[in-house]
Amino acid sequence: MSMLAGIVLIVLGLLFFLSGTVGLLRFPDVFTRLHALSKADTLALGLVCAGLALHEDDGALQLKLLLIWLLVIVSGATCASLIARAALAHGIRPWQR
Amino acid sequence: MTVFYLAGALFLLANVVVALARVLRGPTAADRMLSGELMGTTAVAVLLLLYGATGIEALLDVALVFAILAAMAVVTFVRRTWPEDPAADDEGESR
Amino acid sequence: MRAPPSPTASDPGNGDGLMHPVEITFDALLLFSMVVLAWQGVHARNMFRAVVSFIMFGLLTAVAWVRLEAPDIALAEASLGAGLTGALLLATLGRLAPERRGARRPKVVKLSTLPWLTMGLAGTTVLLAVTLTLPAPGLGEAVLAAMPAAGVDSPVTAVLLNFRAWDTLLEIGVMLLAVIALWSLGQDVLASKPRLPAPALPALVRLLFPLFVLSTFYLLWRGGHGPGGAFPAGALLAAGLVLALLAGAQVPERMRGAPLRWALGAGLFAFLVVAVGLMWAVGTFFAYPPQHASILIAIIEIAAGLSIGVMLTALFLGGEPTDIKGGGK
Amino acid sequence: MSLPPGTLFLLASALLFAIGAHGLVTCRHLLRKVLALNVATTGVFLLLVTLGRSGTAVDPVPHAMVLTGIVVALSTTAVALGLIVRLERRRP
Repeated sequence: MSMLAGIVLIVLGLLFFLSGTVGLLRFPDVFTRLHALSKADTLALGLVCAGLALHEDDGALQLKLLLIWLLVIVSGATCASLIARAALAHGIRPWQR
Repeated sequence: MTVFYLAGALFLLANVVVALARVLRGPTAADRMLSGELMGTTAVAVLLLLYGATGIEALLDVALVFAILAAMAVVTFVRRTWPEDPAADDEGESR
Repeated sequence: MRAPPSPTASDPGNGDGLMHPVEITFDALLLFSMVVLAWQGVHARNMFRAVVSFIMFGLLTAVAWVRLEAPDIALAEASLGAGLTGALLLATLGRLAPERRGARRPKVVKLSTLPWLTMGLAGTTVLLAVTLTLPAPGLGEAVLAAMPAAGVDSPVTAVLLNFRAWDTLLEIGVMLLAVIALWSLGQDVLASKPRLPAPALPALVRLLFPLFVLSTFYLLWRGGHGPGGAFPAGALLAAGLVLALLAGAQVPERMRGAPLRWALGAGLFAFLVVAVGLMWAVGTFFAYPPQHASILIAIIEIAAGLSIGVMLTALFLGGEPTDIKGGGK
Repeated sequence: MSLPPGTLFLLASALLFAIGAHGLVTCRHLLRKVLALNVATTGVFLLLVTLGRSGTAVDPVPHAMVLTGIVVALSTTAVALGLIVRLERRRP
């Protein structure tokens, strides 16, 4: 049962990675791309981590997977803020329709 | 099961190769850095899936190091490279 | 719960067993994108694009090491190759004059194709011939036979710190020489006051720095029985210190002189003390008595790991640390 | 498919070394030369480890050599970059 659930989670994660890439390629400016990428990728990695943790028996390894995800959340969020701020300071105007 | 993990890793790799187009197209340095970040996150996921395929526990350590160091490049970029670097962007293209 | 790894899949192309087509496709795509990124890294039109391509190349190289069943090299590549080298290149790019960074067309030396192509092919052929005559088993069995007396469980750590400890000693010497060379060029050019306010950064560093220290010691501890050891550990420590410096921290005043120099030299010093002490006690340079090998290696590894961290930070700074307000800029 | 083991990696390492060596000779920008040198180094490392896998037991000696090599490459890169920064500042 948890085997199947893990597979479903991992596949969902892969789809979110795909959507992040689509956003990176198709969105019109830095800020929208940043928006697409940082959220989709963080969630996708979380799903992959959760799926792998379901396939795992060892508690220490599950903890390590959780730690990896937390690290990516923290650094991803900070990096998104840093890049957006730098882009604004650099004089890039947000895209408007 | 192993094949499932490997296929997932292959999918992610193909995904990131497609995203490389953003490095080529730019136009600003921030866009290029963004694809670098995507590559970092994807590499973590690929390592995790390869761990699932092979069961080598050391791969989790490698993924952990990747996750910790993910911030390094972006922070250096924002603090050192970009604030004073007009040349990192392609001039003459739309932003 | 986990299916035991089947030999065909966990064993990519290692003589016996066929590779699964998915694996072959994965390797082919991985290596293809590595080659493309390497070409971009050398010849991209825009210098920044070249550096970003090179950083991505480093990330993929780490995955390639994993495919080659070398997780210890993957660790070192992830921390040293991709992490610190990338940061170093980006920081350098920020210090170059703008007109030297964004040349629209990289200037190249024109080579006449024919003689170079012939020479390249000839060289490759000679190398191939030499490669094919190498003894096939290598030293794998010899190392395995000597493992019981090594004092550690990981073969790679045993080679680095016991069988070929002499090489590692000189390697740390090379790093120290690099630091000395950079310091002799003057004060730290890479340090400058960033103009951009970044409120999230100090918070990130406060959160991450304990984790950096923790994982440094985790990798040092892992080094005894698995991939890990002094070099990735030192690289992580250096990454933490560099991140703190980027967030606006400065080298404390009282650390600048002698303490910093001692920290830089500690690894080499510990190595030399153990080596010379063993020469005095046993009679041979760097011959551990098997019953003490474990503890001696642990001492060397901790000292080396910490001082590698400090040395890598010094390499990143590119000069003797100075007060930024005074004359760093 | 019946490729001999490691063929792809050997091919890639040769290509990487070629790209690096070619770039080292042809590029005029010093930073590009440093990048090219690093690419060539990676090619050599890949070759070493791939060859070390041909025996029955995994040979740890090439692994240790490559670890040493990565550290030395980083040290030389750092010194080269420091020199480049100084050189550029002297140049009018």
